[in-house]
Amino acid sequence: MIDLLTIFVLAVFVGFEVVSKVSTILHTPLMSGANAIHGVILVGAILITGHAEGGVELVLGLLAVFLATVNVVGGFVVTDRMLEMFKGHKR
Amino acid sequence: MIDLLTIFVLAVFVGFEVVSKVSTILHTPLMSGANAIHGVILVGAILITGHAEGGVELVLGLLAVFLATVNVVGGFVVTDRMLEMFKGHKR
Amino acid sequence: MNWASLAYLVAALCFILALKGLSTPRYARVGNLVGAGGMVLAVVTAYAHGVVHNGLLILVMVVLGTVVGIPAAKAVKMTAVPQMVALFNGVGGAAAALVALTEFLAADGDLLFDLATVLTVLIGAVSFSGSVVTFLKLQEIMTTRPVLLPAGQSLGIGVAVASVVLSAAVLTTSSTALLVLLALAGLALGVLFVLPVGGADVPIAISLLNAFTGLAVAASGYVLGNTLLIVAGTLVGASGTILTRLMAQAMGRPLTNILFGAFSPRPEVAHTEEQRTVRSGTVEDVAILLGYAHSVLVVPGYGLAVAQAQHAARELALLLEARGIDVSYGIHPVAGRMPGHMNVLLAEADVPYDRLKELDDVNPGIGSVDVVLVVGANDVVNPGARDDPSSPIHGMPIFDVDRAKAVVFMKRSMRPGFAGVDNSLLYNPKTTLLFGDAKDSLTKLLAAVKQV
Amino acid sequence: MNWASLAYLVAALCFILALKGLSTPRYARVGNLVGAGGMVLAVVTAYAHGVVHNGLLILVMVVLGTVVGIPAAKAVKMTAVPQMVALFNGVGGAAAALVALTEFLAADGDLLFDLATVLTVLIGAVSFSGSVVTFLKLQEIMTTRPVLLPAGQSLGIGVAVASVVLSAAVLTTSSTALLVLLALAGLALGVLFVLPVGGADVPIAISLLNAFTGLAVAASGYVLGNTLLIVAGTLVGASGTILTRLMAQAMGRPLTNILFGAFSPRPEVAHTEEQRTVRSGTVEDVAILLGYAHSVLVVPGYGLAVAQAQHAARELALLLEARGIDVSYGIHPVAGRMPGHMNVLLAEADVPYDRLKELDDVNPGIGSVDVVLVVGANDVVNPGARDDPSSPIHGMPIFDVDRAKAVVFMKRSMRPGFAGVDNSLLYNPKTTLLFGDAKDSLTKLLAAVKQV
Amino acid sequence: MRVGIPAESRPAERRVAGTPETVSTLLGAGLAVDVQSGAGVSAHASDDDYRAAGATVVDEHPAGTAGIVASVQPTDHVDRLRAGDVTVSFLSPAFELDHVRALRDRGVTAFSLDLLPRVTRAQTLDALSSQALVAGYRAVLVAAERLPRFLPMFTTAAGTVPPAKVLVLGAGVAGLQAIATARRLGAVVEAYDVRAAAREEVRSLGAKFLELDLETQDGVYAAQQSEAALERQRELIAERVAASDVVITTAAVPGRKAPTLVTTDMLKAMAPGSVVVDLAAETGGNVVGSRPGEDVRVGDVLLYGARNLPSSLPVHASKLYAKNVANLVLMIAREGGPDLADEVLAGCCLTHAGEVRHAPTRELL
Amino acid sequence: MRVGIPAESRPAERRVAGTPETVSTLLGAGLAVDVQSGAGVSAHASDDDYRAAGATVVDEHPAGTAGIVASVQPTDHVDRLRAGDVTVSFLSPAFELDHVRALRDRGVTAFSLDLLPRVTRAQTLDALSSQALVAGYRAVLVAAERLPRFLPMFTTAAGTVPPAKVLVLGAGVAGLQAIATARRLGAVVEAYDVRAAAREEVRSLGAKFLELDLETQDGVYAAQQSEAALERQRELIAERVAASDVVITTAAVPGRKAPTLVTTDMLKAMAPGSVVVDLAAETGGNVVGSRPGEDVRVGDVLLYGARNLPSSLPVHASKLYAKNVANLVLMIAREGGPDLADEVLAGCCLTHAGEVRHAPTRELL
Ligand SMILES: NC(=O)c1ccc[n+]([C@@H]2O[C@H](COP(=O)([O-])OP(=O)(O)OC[C@H]3O[C@@H](n4cnc5c(N)ncnc54)[C@H](OP(=O)(O)O)[C@@H]3O)[C@@H](O)[C@H]2O)c1
Ligand SMILES: NC(=O)c1ccc[n+]([C@@H]2O[C@H](COP(=O)([O-])OP(=O)(O)OC[C@H]3O[C@@H](n4cnc5c(N)ncnc54)[C@H](OP(=O)(O)O)[C@@H]3O)[C@@H](O)[C@H]2O)c1
Ligand SMILES: NC(=O)c1ccc[n+]([C@@H]2O[C@H](COP(=O)([O-])OP(=O)(O)OC[C@H]3O[C@@H](n4cnc5c(N)ncnc54)[C@H](O)[C@@H]3O)[C@@H](O)[C@H]2O)c1
Ligand SMILES: NC(=O)c1ccc[n+]([C@@H]2O[C@H](COP(=O)([O-])OP(=O)(O)OC[C@H]3O[C@@H](n4cnc5c(N)ncnc54)[C@H](O)[C@@H]3O)[C@@H](O)[C@H]2O)c1
Repeated sequence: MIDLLTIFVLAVFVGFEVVSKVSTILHTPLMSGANAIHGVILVGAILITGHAEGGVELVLGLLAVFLATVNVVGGFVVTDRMLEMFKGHKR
Repeated sequence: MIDLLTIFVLAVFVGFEVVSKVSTILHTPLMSGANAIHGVILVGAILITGHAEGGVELVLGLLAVFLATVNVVGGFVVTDRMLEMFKGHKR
Repeated sequence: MNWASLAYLVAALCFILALKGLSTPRYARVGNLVGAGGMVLAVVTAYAHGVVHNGLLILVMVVLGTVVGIPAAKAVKMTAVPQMVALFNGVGGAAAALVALTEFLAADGDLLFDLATVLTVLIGAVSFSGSVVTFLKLQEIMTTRPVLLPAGQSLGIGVAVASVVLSAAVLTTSSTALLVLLALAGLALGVLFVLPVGGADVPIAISLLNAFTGLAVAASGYVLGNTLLIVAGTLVGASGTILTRLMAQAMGRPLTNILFGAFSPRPEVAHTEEQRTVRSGTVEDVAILLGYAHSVLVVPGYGLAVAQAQHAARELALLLEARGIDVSYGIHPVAGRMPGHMNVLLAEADVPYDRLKELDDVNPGIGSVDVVLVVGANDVVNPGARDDPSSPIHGMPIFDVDRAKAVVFMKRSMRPGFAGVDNSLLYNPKTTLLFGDAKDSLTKLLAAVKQV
Repeated sequence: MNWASLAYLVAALCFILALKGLSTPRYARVGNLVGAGGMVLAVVTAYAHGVVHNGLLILVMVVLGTVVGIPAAKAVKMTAVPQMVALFNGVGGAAAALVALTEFLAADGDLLFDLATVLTVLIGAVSFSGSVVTFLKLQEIMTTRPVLLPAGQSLGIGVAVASVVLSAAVLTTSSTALLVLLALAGLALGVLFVLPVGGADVPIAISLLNAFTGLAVAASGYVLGNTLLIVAGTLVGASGTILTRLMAQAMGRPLTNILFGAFSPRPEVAHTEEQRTVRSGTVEDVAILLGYAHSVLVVPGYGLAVAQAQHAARELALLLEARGIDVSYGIHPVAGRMPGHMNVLLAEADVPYDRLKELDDVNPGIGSVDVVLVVGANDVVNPGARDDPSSPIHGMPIFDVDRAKAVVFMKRSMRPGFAGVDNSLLYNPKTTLLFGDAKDSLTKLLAAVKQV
Repeated sequence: MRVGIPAESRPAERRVAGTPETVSTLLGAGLAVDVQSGAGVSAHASDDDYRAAGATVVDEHPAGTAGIVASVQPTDHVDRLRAGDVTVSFLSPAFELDHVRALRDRGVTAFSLDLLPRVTRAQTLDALSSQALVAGYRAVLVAAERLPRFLPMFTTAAGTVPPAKVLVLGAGVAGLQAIATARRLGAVVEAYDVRAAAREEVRSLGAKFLELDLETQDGVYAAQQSEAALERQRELIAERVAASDVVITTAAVPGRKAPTLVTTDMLKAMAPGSVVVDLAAETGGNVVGSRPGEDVRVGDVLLYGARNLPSSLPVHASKLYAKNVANLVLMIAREGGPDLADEVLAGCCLTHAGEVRHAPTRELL
Repeated sequence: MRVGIPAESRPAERRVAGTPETVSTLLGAGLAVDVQSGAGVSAHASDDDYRAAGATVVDEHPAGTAGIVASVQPTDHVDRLRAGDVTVSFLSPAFELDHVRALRDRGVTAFSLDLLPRVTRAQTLDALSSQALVAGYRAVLVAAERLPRFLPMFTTAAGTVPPAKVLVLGAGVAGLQAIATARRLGAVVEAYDVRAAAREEVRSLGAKFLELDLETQDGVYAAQQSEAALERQRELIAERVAASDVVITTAAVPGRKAPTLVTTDMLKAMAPGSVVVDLAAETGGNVVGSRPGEDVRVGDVLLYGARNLPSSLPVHASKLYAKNVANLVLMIAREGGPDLADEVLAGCCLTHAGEVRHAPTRELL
């Protein structure tokens, strides 16, 4: 338990530090990218559905898998589109 | 085990990020401060000595406690001295 | 320790690197790809290692989700991206709530497990409904103005209290029905939270809801005992929080107003500004605009002289030139307050004469100029002089900067120039206003461009 | 989960904050204090929660360590701080090795435990002996020049191979004797590692050894199963590594040379520079020097003109003035290559006349000037003109900048000025050299001062 | 329609109202241009240059042959002008009443560039501004030439020379340009003007605005001040005049005698060798005792009364003036003849169809 | 010892070798100072000012009464000087051989400031530099005054005036100052000099160095060039001269006639109204046909031959010169009399004890 808490605390720090100097123009892409990352709930959805024994759990799980997939896939694609402006221009 | 590894990885990131923009003038104080922090081995030294049942272990443990204490105390004090130049001057 | 845990750890690493990349223009795109790579790794691992039943069904849902997600993301117009992000965020929150709910049905756990479940369900629900409302607002399916329900404040406080009570009840009883009720309360809370948020603040609300979803995912990680979910969720929660604060700062909005709109007794009256809206940017926005431009035209005016900003303008131009950007100066015949006013100043700052361009040099090719930097000029770039026969300055030749790709307007206020006539360029969607003394702004810009 | 783990977590947090604080001038001091606070918390927790036997003895050792450590840290001269840090680092490494050794004696563990032990002992030993040698070097008890043993390369490789073999042996046999042997090999390795490192590189070596100790502590955390040690050790290891790289960069030294001095076939020949040493700084050093000054005197010379750096100098002065720093310009009667050369340039950059000071205005009070910025001047600040009757420029009045508190000398090389005579000011310990084109340097300085 | 450019005949007038460049412009608009032989000689434009541009070079003054006569100074040979003929020039009507009467009596449509309303649309015709620009620049050169000191500061092995202190009174177009030029040469400049807007304008050139405890005026032009107010102003600036090495005065109130700002006593209090340039010398003078075109010694101080300074830079003064004139001529000729309903043309039309249309001049007659 | 400062008698010499300021300095060093009445009048220093500083104002030229006579031009009344008397002035020995003979014959110890070795220690005595500073500055003012165009660029509603193009030939002290002053006034400046070091020095003032395919010289002073080399230089610069509105020439080789750099044909190729200032006019001229102190028209180009330009800025030229002189006098008087073992004094001592010590001059005699 304390290990998970430690992980949590460290991850908070990493999250803070890593984005603390982002420039304004990247606010929206960064938000969108982070949004795609929390789509990792897909992993959770797959795990519970993979263990579901049918019934409500299965239905809910599958719904979760669907929704999470939309989150992941849409998130990364839309972020990439937004970032096209930074594509390979000089320097 | 995987948790400890995760902790390790996250701590590496925190360590990198936190000091990555330090200015040259702070190199030496930062080194000295970090040096004091690894004196936390004192905690380890106290723990093993606190469980030592005498003999070699006790002697080695006590030596470790002594050395680690020197590291901790000297480290923080010397860092503080170095940093006196940044003392409360304007802004 | 098994290979799956290791794979999850690698995925977590990818996510960290993704966020890091996304914070700098140069690596933003790569960062996003690294994140996607990490995600693929994580999902494949989960599927290969964690799936006992329903493998095919899961695959079908994943394919379905992909089939829905990709076209949606590809079709959306760039201007509609924020609402798309809101929607994706909402479904993520819903997924997290569902996962926790399902696990709650399937497994029994200790108090901490229940606490994590409660948090996941509540926050996920808030995030889902809140995101849906922001989507409706931005898509203009409902009004973009703050919606102030009668008794909105009491309602908000009421639902919040109900949620707390329900949470406590779930923790003590472990009742699924109560958990479902809590989810409903969360949905209501999300709606109430976002309704009073008006136009410009909505993106900030989305960012906050994004951070919420991250926290919900992290909590679900505790529920499932999955370190990857904890790390990734926490990362998003933390970075999302910081980002929300940065966004609010950049827009000059106090975060508390947005956060507690639903609970504040007398919500801020909607700003009754003029109908025409202006877009004011930050120094960083302009810096990136400049940093990625190929050609920049500086149009100095009387304000440059008043601010004595000639040296600062020159320094900025030098910096841009050093990056291979083509910089020239458009000198209008009547810029300033005496003939040759700009010449005197720019000569003082040692601007080479061959950089000085006149109306006839500039206007024909102005369409291909990436950014026009209007530094304390006003009348000399007023399209009214060209287009509006009733304007007192009609007939004066101007720099047609409204035909360039983007305009940055540096002045201190919305006040007009010498001729006292309003300037429609200020309200042009191409225009970014940078308010403040020209020298100040240029000096800050100089520092900001160096960071780009 | 118990209160001790929580306390350790808080301590870990303190260490993170300490490092963060130590990276910015403004919070460096507070950072150090926070770190010390975390340490007290950790130690008290360990004592209260983890000590079963020997409580008094431990206390005695802690008091003893304090009694030795504090006076040593207080007495040391500021110039001798690096060797002091080296010493403290060494004892820390030794402590880590001892802890692992002791635990190895006391407990049995799996392969991972053994691996961690081996790492701790080896790295701790390297760190200890390496630090002691650097101490001896810096204290000039032994020569500061690189020591190149005959057959040093083969010796280094030999000991390294022996260490690896011994490590493998310990892992397979779990033999204490072999572990002690490994410790001895580590000691030898540390000595061999540091011996070939010469003068200016020694601080970099210390930083690296510091990172090593961090890693040893982290490894000992695995040995003891203590999360705090893992986190704190890793933090130091990671930040120490980055710091080492930054330091090497700042000094323009390739890190590999230092790292592999002991193993490289033909060690770099010791630079046979002139006896007199110069100190060249980075833009950041100078920026902090300036940022914390009260009064700055700019002495421009011909180099300012060559670099056409007048505008940049003016911008820097304005920035400093905006921070309440008193900036004036010392205009020497023969600076440049024509009478009034500096006047022309500074007027172009719009430097107010009342900031221009002559010899007689400046020299009487120069002792209280915090920083003199010599921008492309040389002869006009050459103390030889005042002190050395044999100098061809003897008798020319100069700015006595060697009497100011600190001097920053901007030029491109060590070449002399117009008169072709060497300038002892370059070798003055007060002087920091900033090599490069004056305009370049000033522009970078401008950016750097903004960061301070 | 035919435009005539005469050679200027008044003494020391070296400008010309048309250049080869503007001749091309006018021809391009379908007008014909006669240029009197030798018209451009002082401005370094030869008859051949004009011919190359397409003008007809004529020996006689074009009055009576051209429909529009454009000159710098009031046209000679008014007696040859026909009713309906148009003249364009600086007329300074207040000082040329006889000339105005003659124009009126002959039914000439006379435009005077010094009456041009200063609206945005008229900026390209604004010859007062373009010539004031020249005058302001020259005023500083004239002063620098006469000053036995440096304007800029020099720190040298033979001692330090302090920068000269220049005071500019009146910060209209000429004053501002004088400020800019003196600053370029390294002088320390301060300036004063009664108009409130001048404060910021002076500062926008990096000079110091002299803050006097006096009422300021709004508006684009200064209004006539009471003698008491002027007296108070003189008192307040006396000390600054004494502290200056160079004083340049440009104060004017349109249509009136220039205000007297500097007295002989004030001059005498200046350091020996100081120089004063009075740009208003021709319209009454800002400095007591200034005589147009002459250097007057007042004690150890040199007082120069400016006389037609723009003429001393004939090439560029003509270039700018001719451009203004061409723009005005194009406006006049646009519909075959002047549209006096147009605010700009109406504003600068002095006489038309036997009438004096400019009210202040009509009153003077 | 007594120092005498005469009033200068040569025509158009307005400087003076001592100012009230330097009088104080000399008195402070224990010397006495006689100033001839009216000596400072052109430099705006009155007899009263000198008296206030502590000098004795005398009616007669101080030759024969003062032990050291310090003047700008070679001293008058050599016949009154006594053996062992010291004179300090610009002697231009190559042009004043009779005067040198007289000094030698009377056993006078004569120091000439134009022979001063340019070592670091002598910088405070370096009157060549201080007066070249004045000349360079004035040269630009003189040119600007005569130019019928603006030097700076102006973008105005009446069209754009391009900046004037100024070419400076010879980038010694005067040339560099001319470059700086012209740049201040907004001109586009390019310059050429035979010395290699000049390239960087010219650029250090923000001007363009004219790269010619010619050999460059090292050293502080230019050496005499062959006529072939000069011919080649003229060929190469012809095109740049034609493209310039103003040319300022300052080329000199110490002790020699100035090199001829600009021919009449080159002048004729310039745009009408262009101005050329020849700072070397008094030492043979860099421009063919230049006459010291006169404006010569060559076609439509104005050629001004400079004559004693420093005198046209008498206050500051005197201030700097007097300071140089005072420093030299102090050095001479330090041990009661000149120490001719000192490298600096030896270098600028022309005659002493009946001998001409300056070799090149001795050869000319
Ligand atoms: N050139 C001439 O000969 C002449 C002579 C007389 C009149 N004019 C007239 O002057 C006008 C010139 O046009 P223009 O575009 O140069 O000037 P403008 O139209 O007067 O506009 C100047 C702008 O600069 C801004 N400003 C003032 N101080 C500033 C500061 N410190 N920092 C940043 N911005 C500042 C003002 O806005 P904020 O107040 O919001 O900052 C203002 O909108 C024309 O209308 C022209 O007809 C020209
Ligand atoms: N003022 C006069 O009238 C006059 C006339 C003739 C001679 N002098 C003589 O000139 C000297 C003037 O003294 P000073 O101190 O001004 O100049 P200086 O002694 O000549 O030194 C100039 C320094 O600037 C450096 N430098 C050159 N270009 C640079 C660039 N682009 N960026 C940075 N640094 C640059 C050079 O070092 P690096 O090459 O290492 O960069 C050099 O050491 C005196 O000896 C004086 O006697 C003066
Ligand atoms: N609209 C335009 O495009 C345009 C173009 C050029 C000039 N202008 C404006 O025209 C105005 C006048 O310019 P001008 O050069 O023709 O002016 P001017 O020649 O009529 O007068 C010169 C200056 O003298 C000042 N003055 C009068 N009495 C004074 C006194 N007692 N003390 C001190 N100063 C005194 C005036 O205020 C004026 O600034 C200015 O405001 C200028 O900005 C406008
Ligand atoms: N040591 C000192 O302190 C000190 C002080 C002042 C000047 N100086 C040096 O003295 C030198 C001469 O200065 P000066 O002003 O007395 O020189 P000067 O008057 O003797 O000559 C003027 C310039 O003309 C140049 N010149 C000669 N022939 C030329 C040709 N054919 N074409 C083009 N240019 C030609 C010379 O190179 C010189 O630069 C300079 O190098 C200067 O730096 C040194």
